[in-house]
Amino acid sequence: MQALTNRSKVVSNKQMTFAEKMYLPAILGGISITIRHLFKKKATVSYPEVKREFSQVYRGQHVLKRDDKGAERCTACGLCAVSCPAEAITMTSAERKKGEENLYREEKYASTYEINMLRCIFCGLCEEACPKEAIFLTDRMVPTDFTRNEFVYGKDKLVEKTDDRVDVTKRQTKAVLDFKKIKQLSHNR
Amino acid sequence: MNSLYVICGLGLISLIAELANFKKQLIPIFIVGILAAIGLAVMDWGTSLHYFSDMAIFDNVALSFSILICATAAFWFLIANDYFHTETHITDQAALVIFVMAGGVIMASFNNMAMLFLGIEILSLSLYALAGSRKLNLFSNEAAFKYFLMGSFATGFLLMGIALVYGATGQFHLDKIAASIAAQPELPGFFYAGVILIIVGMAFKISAVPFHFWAPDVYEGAPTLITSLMATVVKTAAFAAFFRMVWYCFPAVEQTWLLPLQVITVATLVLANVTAVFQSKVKRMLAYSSVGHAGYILLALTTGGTSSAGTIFFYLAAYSAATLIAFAILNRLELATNFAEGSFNGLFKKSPFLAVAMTVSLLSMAGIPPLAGFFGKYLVFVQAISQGYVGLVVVAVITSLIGVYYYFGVIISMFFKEPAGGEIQVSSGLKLILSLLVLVLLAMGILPDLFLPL
Amino acid sequence: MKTAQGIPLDYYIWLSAALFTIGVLGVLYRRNAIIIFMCIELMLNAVNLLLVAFSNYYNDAAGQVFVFFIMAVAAAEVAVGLAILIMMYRNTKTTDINILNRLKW
Amino acid sequence: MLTTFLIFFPLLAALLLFAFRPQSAKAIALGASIVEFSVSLIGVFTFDKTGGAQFMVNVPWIASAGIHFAVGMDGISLLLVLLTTLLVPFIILSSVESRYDKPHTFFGLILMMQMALVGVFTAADGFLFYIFWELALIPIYFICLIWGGDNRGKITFKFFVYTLAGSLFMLVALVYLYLQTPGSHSFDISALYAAGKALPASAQSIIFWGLFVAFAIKMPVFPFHTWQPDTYTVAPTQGTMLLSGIMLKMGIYGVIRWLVPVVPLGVAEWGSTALILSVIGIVYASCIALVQKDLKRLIAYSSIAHVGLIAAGTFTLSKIGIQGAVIQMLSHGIIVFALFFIVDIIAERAKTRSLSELGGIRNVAPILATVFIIVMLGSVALPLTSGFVGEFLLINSLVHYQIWIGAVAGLTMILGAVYMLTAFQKAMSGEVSYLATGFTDLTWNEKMVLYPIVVLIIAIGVYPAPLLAISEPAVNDLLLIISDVTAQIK
Amino acid sequence: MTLNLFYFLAFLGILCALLVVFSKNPVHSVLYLILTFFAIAGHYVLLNAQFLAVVHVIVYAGAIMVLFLHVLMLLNLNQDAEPHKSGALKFAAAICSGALLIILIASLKGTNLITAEQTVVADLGTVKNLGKVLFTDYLLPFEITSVLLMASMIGAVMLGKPEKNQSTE
Amino acid sequence: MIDFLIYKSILVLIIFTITLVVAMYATYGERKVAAFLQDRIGPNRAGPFGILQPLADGLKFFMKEEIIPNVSNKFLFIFGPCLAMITAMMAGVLVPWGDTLVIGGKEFSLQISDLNIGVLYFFGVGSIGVYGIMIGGWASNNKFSLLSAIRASAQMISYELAMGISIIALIAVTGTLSLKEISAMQAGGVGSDWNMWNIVYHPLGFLIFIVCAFAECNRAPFDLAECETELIGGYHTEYSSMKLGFYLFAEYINMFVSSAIISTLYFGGYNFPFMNDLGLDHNTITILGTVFLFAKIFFFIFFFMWVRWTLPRFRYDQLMNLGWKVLLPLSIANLLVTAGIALWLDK
Repeated sequence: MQALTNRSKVVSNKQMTFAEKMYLPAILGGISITIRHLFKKKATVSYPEVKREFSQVYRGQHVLKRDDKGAERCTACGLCAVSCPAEAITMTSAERKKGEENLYREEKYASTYEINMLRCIFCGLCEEACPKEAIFLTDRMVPTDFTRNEFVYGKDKLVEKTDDRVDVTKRQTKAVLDFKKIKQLSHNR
Repeated sequence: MNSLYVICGLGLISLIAELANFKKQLIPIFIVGILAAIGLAVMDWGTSLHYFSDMAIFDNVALSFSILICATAAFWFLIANDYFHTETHITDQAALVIFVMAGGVIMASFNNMAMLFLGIEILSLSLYALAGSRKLNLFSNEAAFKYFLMGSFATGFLLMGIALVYGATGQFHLDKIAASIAAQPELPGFFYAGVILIIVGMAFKISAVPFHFWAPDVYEGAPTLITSLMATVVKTAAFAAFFRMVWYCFPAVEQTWLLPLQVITVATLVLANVTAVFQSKVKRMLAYSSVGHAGYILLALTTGGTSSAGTIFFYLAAYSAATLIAFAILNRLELATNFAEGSFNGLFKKSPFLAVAMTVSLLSMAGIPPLAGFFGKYLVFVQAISQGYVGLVVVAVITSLIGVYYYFGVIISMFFKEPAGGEIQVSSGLKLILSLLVLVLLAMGILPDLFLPL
Repeated sequence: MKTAQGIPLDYYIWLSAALFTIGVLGVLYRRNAIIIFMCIELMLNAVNLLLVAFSNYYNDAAGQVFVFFIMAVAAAEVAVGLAILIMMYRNTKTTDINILNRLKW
Repeated sequence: MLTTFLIFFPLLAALLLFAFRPQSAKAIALGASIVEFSVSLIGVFTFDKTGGAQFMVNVPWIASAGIHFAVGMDGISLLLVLLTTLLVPFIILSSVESRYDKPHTFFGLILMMQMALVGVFTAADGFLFYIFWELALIPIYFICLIWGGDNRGKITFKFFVYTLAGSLFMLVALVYLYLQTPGSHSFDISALYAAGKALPASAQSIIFWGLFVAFAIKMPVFPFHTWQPDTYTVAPTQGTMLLSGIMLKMGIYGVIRWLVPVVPLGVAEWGSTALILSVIGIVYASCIALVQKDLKRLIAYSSIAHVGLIAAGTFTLSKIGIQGAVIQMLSHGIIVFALFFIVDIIAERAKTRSLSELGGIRNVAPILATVFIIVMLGSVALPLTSGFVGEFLLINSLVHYQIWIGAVAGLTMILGAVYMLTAFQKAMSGEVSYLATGFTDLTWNEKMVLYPIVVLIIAIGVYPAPLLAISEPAVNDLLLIISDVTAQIK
Repeated sequence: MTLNLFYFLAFLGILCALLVVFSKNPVHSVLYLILTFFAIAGHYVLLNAQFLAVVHVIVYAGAIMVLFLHVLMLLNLNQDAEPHKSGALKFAAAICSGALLIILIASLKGTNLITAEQTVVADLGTVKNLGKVLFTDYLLPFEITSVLLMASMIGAVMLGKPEKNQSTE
Repeated sequence: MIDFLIYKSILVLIIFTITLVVAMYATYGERKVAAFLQDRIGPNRAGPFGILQPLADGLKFFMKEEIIPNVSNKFLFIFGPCLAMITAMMAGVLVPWGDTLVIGGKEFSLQISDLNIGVLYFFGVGSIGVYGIMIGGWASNNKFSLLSAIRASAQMISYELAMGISIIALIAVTGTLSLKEISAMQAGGVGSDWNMWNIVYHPLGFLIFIVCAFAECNRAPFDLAECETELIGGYHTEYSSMKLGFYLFAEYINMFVSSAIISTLYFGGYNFPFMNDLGLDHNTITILGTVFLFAKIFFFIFFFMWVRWTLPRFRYDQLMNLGWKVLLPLSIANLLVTAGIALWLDK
């Protein structure tokens, strides 16, 4: 059979030699390995005091972005909910009333928008599906809590505060945007 | 002593055989080894050597019983040859049998209670395991278990007796105990209790009534060949030990144990023989008959004093030969008929050779001249009468008549009843061995002088 | 009539007789094979105690040496005995000795 | 040497038969027995009629126990050996080979039996006597067990246990005597005689019973006879012939050789009891014989009666009595053999032995009837038959002993005549029974057996003197040994 | 002091021994037996046989009773599965052993032993002393013990091995 | 007499305390070592470097709810951990923690008791140590606990043999069973007294002994009795609070005592090289010796942990095979060879 990867090793079932059967060299080898680790640099990060850097594409808690004017980008199209493999996202849409133009970018908006963080698997598909660049996964961590209900995040927790914008530029590189463009085009075709 | 070394060596060889894979040659090696042991014992004849600060004394009595044990075992191995080809744990069992022999030889030659104790235990422990060697058979399990419990229980008594005797005399050596007894004007009361306890313990081992109740079950339950081993080698060893114990160690306090022993003798003779009559299974009948024969030997033991060794020897030899034949045939029949009841029915038609051999064996056990068994009984009776125990002899005569009754039950069924199943093939090897044993029985009956070394 | 420590020898004899008897009682009284077996061990121990007491009394090490042999044998016996017991249990699922009456007394 | 040959030749022949299983077993056995007979005849002719025990062989056997292979013959022994060697060929001849499967075993056993019987009659060592005594039991046991009639298992077993029980007590008694012999003990017959005589009367009585029971069972004397009729009935005819013809005599021989001289005081004490038992046996057996329906059984009971008479005669301890016993043993052996043979012939042809079903055989088989009546008359002791000589001497001795015992014993002749003739009448005369149809007369083979017997019966009856002469010195010796005791009694 | 100790140990030993017999639960019996063994070990120490005491503990408490416990647990006999034994039998057992006790005690009356020279050897129970006796006078039994152990080992192994052809029988 | 008692009581008290403290910190050490060997830091929150962690643990054990299963055998359930603890503590009696101290002209031995059968005593106590596990496991009335108890007993018996025989080889050469004397025989090690430590003479014996010691302490890779993957927690599945603490404690005490015995038997005990060449007075040497002994002990405790985090656990059959088919024959061979050489040299 052809090997699927080049990582597979051929296991030999040959009889062990006497020296091998004694296992002593192997044990000594093991012991020396562990003792070497004793002196290795420790991998532990003392968390509250020291924090670890996240990678660029780290997917943490979601954010619902506002546009530059401070209006919510989300139009409650539901694509994120559809794309969510964990079915963590629910929303209800509402029509924009007069005088709310500065609050919502378009005519339709999500009156409620909930993500169940216990269900969410942080796959980022919602982010990818969003045609309006409204939802993003950030490098913030979902804090712990004591009750289950607390983990159903509503708009109060998701929508970015106007005074505390979340920077998602790292996630909006040209490549990403291009990719999304192509997808849109192909979809429209 | 040299023969003991050889025997122990054989045990080791048996274990090596498992490793080095020469199981096929095991039996011939054993036979040669045992013959060598016998030869070594014969070479020591008359020397009465003491070994290891008098732990073991190989005088003529010890040697003759050792030879008997070896010879019986040799025949046993020959008979068991087929058995060893079919069973699974060959080397284990063979080694255990060898150890039984070793224990027997130790019991025949001990001069120290420790040796006796160890000898008995080597013998017994091996037998416990052998009795249970048919592991999936409930009877075998049960036999092993009963034998084990009873054996250990008896050992407890024996040890208590030894401890008490030690307390009274401060010695473990037989001769020194005897000397101490002679030196002390008044022995403490517990000394006598100790003697009685020792007797009780030994009576368990030789399965004398009323300490016999384990014997029939065990004999019946154990694999037939193992039963034959128990009935021959073990009995020989036990009696050799018993003889040494009472006549080398306690002759001076004869009045303590002789009467109880005689009561035991009578009880054994009567109860065993009477109960044997009511047995439907041949194996069980043989078991009771074995107990009964213990009675005759006890009779010789109690009436003969130190000179009874010869009689005991002869009786045991005769009995062993006959028993080996009987059990060998029983074993053959069990194999052929798959443990069916009444396998002896019409044996004369199925296999005349086996029937005749069995008849000779049974006749010998029943004490019909000119076979060995008769002469054995005759010697016992002569000895008892010459010591004035005519009453005991009359009891023995009556019980041996009862014995005739049940032995002839088998003979009648062999010659008279209608057979079930076809002919039984007997291998020429078995035929040869059985013929040899029959010849031994005849020779012992016709020329008993040759077999009376003591 | 006293041991080297000043305890009357009789006391030891009585004690060990009592233990021995309790062992015998146990063997006769109980049905559970393991307990019977343990009672046999108790009997052996009574004997050991007696031997040691006498050995002390006589200033004779042989008594104690004998105890060694008894211990060795007891250990061996236990090994074989328990093996038999387990073998039996595998087949019968019980250690009640009364189940063992297919072979009649 | 002669004795040794007589003992071991049949054994050899028997072993050959066992080992080689020849086709013509009967012929070989017959040949062997004829050789044996001829040799015994040589014995008879070379026998010194005035001397005591002859043809002695005495070699140590089990030296440590003082046991010798000592055999020899005096007059009594010689006559009984002669009887044995004479009857065995006839017995073999009388057998119909086809009736027995494994003929080599059958004839081998008969020859073994002969060996043991000769041994018993010639043994001069107590232990040897016992061995032969027991040895005689085994072949006949197997003959009965293997070839016997219905229910043979139980009956032969009863027979075996009875006789063995007796002989074991005999063994105890012999051993006891043996231990009384001086020095390193000996089983030699004379030593035993001496030892026995030296014992006090009480001990002798015990030994007497030990020995007597064995002999009494063998004979059998009332009340030890219960095994006998059944066994005779169930045994194959040849077995019955052996049993009645020869084995019975073992008991009487035992009394003469091993009881009376060994414990004379015991005999003096209890001999009369034994005698009375014998006489009771005579009457009892005769009475029972009267009502028997089975011909073979009838003869069995008649045999008890006859043996009772012989035993009674022996216990008179008189010369006539013992002489009579010897002669009567011979005669009874021959006659009873012939009777059983005839019964066998009848049973063979009519398929029954029941008297009520038989009848009229005389009409279809006159020769048989003739022979039967001659033999029967011999049995009821008609003068000029062999039976008469013996019975006359015996009853004579009894009358001398005590007149009324003689009278009672004399009844036996009358009763015997009654049941025998009734039987003859029922079987032979009268209407021809349906069973007797197709009944053929004696064959050539049967004639070969019966004619010499008839001749013998008459010959002994007419001229018994040579036989008496042979046994006389032996009887005299015997009486000499016990003379002081008998003198005491008188 | 020593006498009081003796009384205590004797009391403990007998009490526990009785409890071994009369405990309903086999595991309790085992534990009581262990206690009895410790009491006996105490007696050994009292009798100046320290070595023996320790060996006793090792062999009996440490090995034999562990085996018992092992088997009890292996066979899961912690419930008292023991069926009722008829009263008559129990009574008979009690009578028998009572008689034995009485006989033993009675035979102890008038104990008069040969008075050994009472030179107290304090180190009687030392390893050295025992070893000397064991390896000189009792050498043969010692060697024979090896045969015994061998036999028992083979026996136990043979019985313990599972049968290969389970279906044949 | 009174003096003696007071002195002994004080000694007992000290050793008792030390044992407990060492055991306590062994738990800490275990976690620390484990962390380090896995490139972690380990407990570091309670006190500096987490040094108060054992106290916190202890507090937690005491504060936790006592849970005794309803169907368990109450007495034995409580008795089990106690027994484990007691037997663990008992073994410390014999270890010579140091040579004698001379105070006011009086000699005080730093050993509680010098039995002339010391090694055997250790052995005996070790052999009854298993009862704690067995009783606890059985009394829990839990299948896993029971299985664990069975395993523990079988394991203990199997490894005791090899251990005993390996010790006998040692004793055959030293000629004494007293730990004190065995220590004294190794005085110096290297230096003016050219007494080699026993490890030099008995390398194989040491190897066997230490393997068996691992098994007797139920330490990995022989911790089948408590292997969580198969038996949840083994014999202490049902245990909580301080009773569990006792079991854990007993394990660490055992480890401590085993290390002490190993150090004493094979590594010279309280002796250290050049001890008599430094020209120090007796008391100083004694105290230094004790320090050295503890250093050795700590090394072995570390070794225990080291091995635990290196080697995987055995399978049950492997465990038995190792015990019966490897260690036992090896130890017998070792005994024979040692005895043979001893005899040869003696001649």
